[in-house]
Amino acid sequence: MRIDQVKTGAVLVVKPMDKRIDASSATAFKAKIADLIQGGEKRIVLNLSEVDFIDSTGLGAIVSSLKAMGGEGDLVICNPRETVMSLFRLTRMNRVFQILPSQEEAVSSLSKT
Amino acid sequence: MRIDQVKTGAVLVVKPMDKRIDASSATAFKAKIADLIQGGEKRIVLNLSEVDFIDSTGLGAIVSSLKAMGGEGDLVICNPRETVMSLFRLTRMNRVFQILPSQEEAVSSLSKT
Amino acid sequence: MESISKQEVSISIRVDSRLDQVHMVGYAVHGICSQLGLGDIVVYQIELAVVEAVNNAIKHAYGSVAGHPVEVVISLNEKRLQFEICDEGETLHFLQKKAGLDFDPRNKTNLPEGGMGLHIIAQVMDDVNYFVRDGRNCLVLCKGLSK
Amino acid sequence: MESISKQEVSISIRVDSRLDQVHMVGYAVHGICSQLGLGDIVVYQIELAVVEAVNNAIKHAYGSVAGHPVEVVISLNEKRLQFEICDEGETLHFLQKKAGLDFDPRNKTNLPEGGMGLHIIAQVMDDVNYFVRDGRNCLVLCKGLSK
Ligand SMILES: Nc1ncnc2c1ncn2[C@@H]1O[C@H](COP(=O)(O)OP(=O)(O)O)[C@@H](O)[C@H]1O
Ligand SMILES: Nc1ncnc2c1ncn2[C@@H]1O[C@H](COP(=O)(O)OP(=O)(O)O)[C@@H](O)[C@H]1O
Repeated sequence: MRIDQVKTGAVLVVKPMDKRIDASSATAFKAKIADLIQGGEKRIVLNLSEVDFIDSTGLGAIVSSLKAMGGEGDLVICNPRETVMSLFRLTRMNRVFQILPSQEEAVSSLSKT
Repeated sequence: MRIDQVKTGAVLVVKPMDKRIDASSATAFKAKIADLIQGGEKRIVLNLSEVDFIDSTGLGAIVSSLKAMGGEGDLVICNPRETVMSLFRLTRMNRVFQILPSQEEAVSSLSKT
Repeated sequence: MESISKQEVSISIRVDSRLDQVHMVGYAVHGICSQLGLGDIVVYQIELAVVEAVNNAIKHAYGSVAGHPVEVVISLNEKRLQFEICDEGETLHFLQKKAGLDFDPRNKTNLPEGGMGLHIIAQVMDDVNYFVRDGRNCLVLCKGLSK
Repeated sequence: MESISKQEVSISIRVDSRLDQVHMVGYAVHGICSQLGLGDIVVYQIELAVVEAVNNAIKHAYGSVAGHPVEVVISLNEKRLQFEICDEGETLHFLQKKAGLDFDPRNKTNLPEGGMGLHIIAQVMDDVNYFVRDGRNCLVLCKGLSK
């Protein structure tokens, strides 16, 4: 699982560079995010612009990451494709996550908190 | 095999509406064109704009149609996709057929003859 | 214009029971669905449902042990697209067809991290069935095609 | 950036020996190749080569008789994409690897209407082999992937 990271102020932008977050890569993805949280990151933007496909296990890993942040932190999603967005809708996870169309909006939303 | 036909002056434009001219449809395609030639058509434009895929059997049917026209007639091809065009190149059939980018050019080329 | 009655077409895809192989099935299903004039979102969701079913066969029927066959039989006619996902492992004893996904979106600590696969399948497909024959378990997913 | 070594992935597609089923194999192959970052023309040509090989198995190995299996094993690693097209019918006794396509384009009456399949396969693929084992004939098509 290749992941690009950029820190902008207090916000860490995490961008998975592989096309799929699925049952075969979810564990690695979850571990990476857990490491970042362990390392003190509290505001994470997950940029999904490069991701073509997420299955329920991949989505579970994203949910798990959100839960791992605990009460203080937050994880905001940006740039999902229409197709991937439909998975969030099918599972009602669009009501759980803040999902924004651009990275700028996601970063500034988290910076305000 | 669905085929659209439009007569423009002495030229008949034949446009296959199915996405594939392949080993399963080549015989039907060949029979249709043979009927048209039998019916007196001597100048035929084959418009490939709707065709995604041609295999060697489909190409053989097109070659067979050209041959069936005999010495007097001619068959000109227009609007092949880049992909389908590459089949003509792979088999050197791009040297056999006149292949034009638009239907207008193909019709006028045959009208001049 | 002729009316053509497209007959049934069918292929079968076999894959080893390894999660790292499943995307190949996904790509193949995607390739077939892309030719049916369905929108991108529907194509994605069908690929997703089939991938969920294959993942389930690997994880639950075979306990994530490699070396077992998962077969996906895809059949298509003008009315419907059907997928049969078959394994020779543990049988699913109760298929909850309307597998609800009940959770409070505001209660972060109780969000589900799993158990979403059958719900997704039920939402995406028009009909879902499961049968066992000769030691083979088959989940049958059916999607109507209206043109 | 990590270096990831993608391991081998593989699926097998089975289709009945009927020409009207072959496009389903084509779509599946297209779906897989579309994900490899190859251009549209290359994807088309690979689909074409595989379709030619499956058509040959149906027409020549099985004499166009339905009810026999044709199997296409697709395997992929970071270096190459490989297709094994296998039948249990008549064996091809001589594989002309550099099957030339010799004709005079100006001589209309002598244009070939067939015999182009193996030529296309040889042009599109980087390596073509044929072997017989346990009553199964396999044509192996290999395409190198350079990234
Ligand atoms: N193919 C199958 N074979 C056996 N059991 C299955 C199969 N598919 C699903 N199950 C059972 O149904 C449950 C719900 O499946 P699902 O909704 O896909 O969620 P998950 O796989 O994340 O648990 C699984 O936990 C498993 O117990
Ligand atoms: N899979 C096969 N099994 C048996 N014979 C084959 C097979 N593929 C090709 N052949 C033989 O090689 C010849 C050339 O094949 P090809 O170039 O594809 O042209 P075509 O199929 O149009 O004859 C065929 O006519 C056939 O005799």
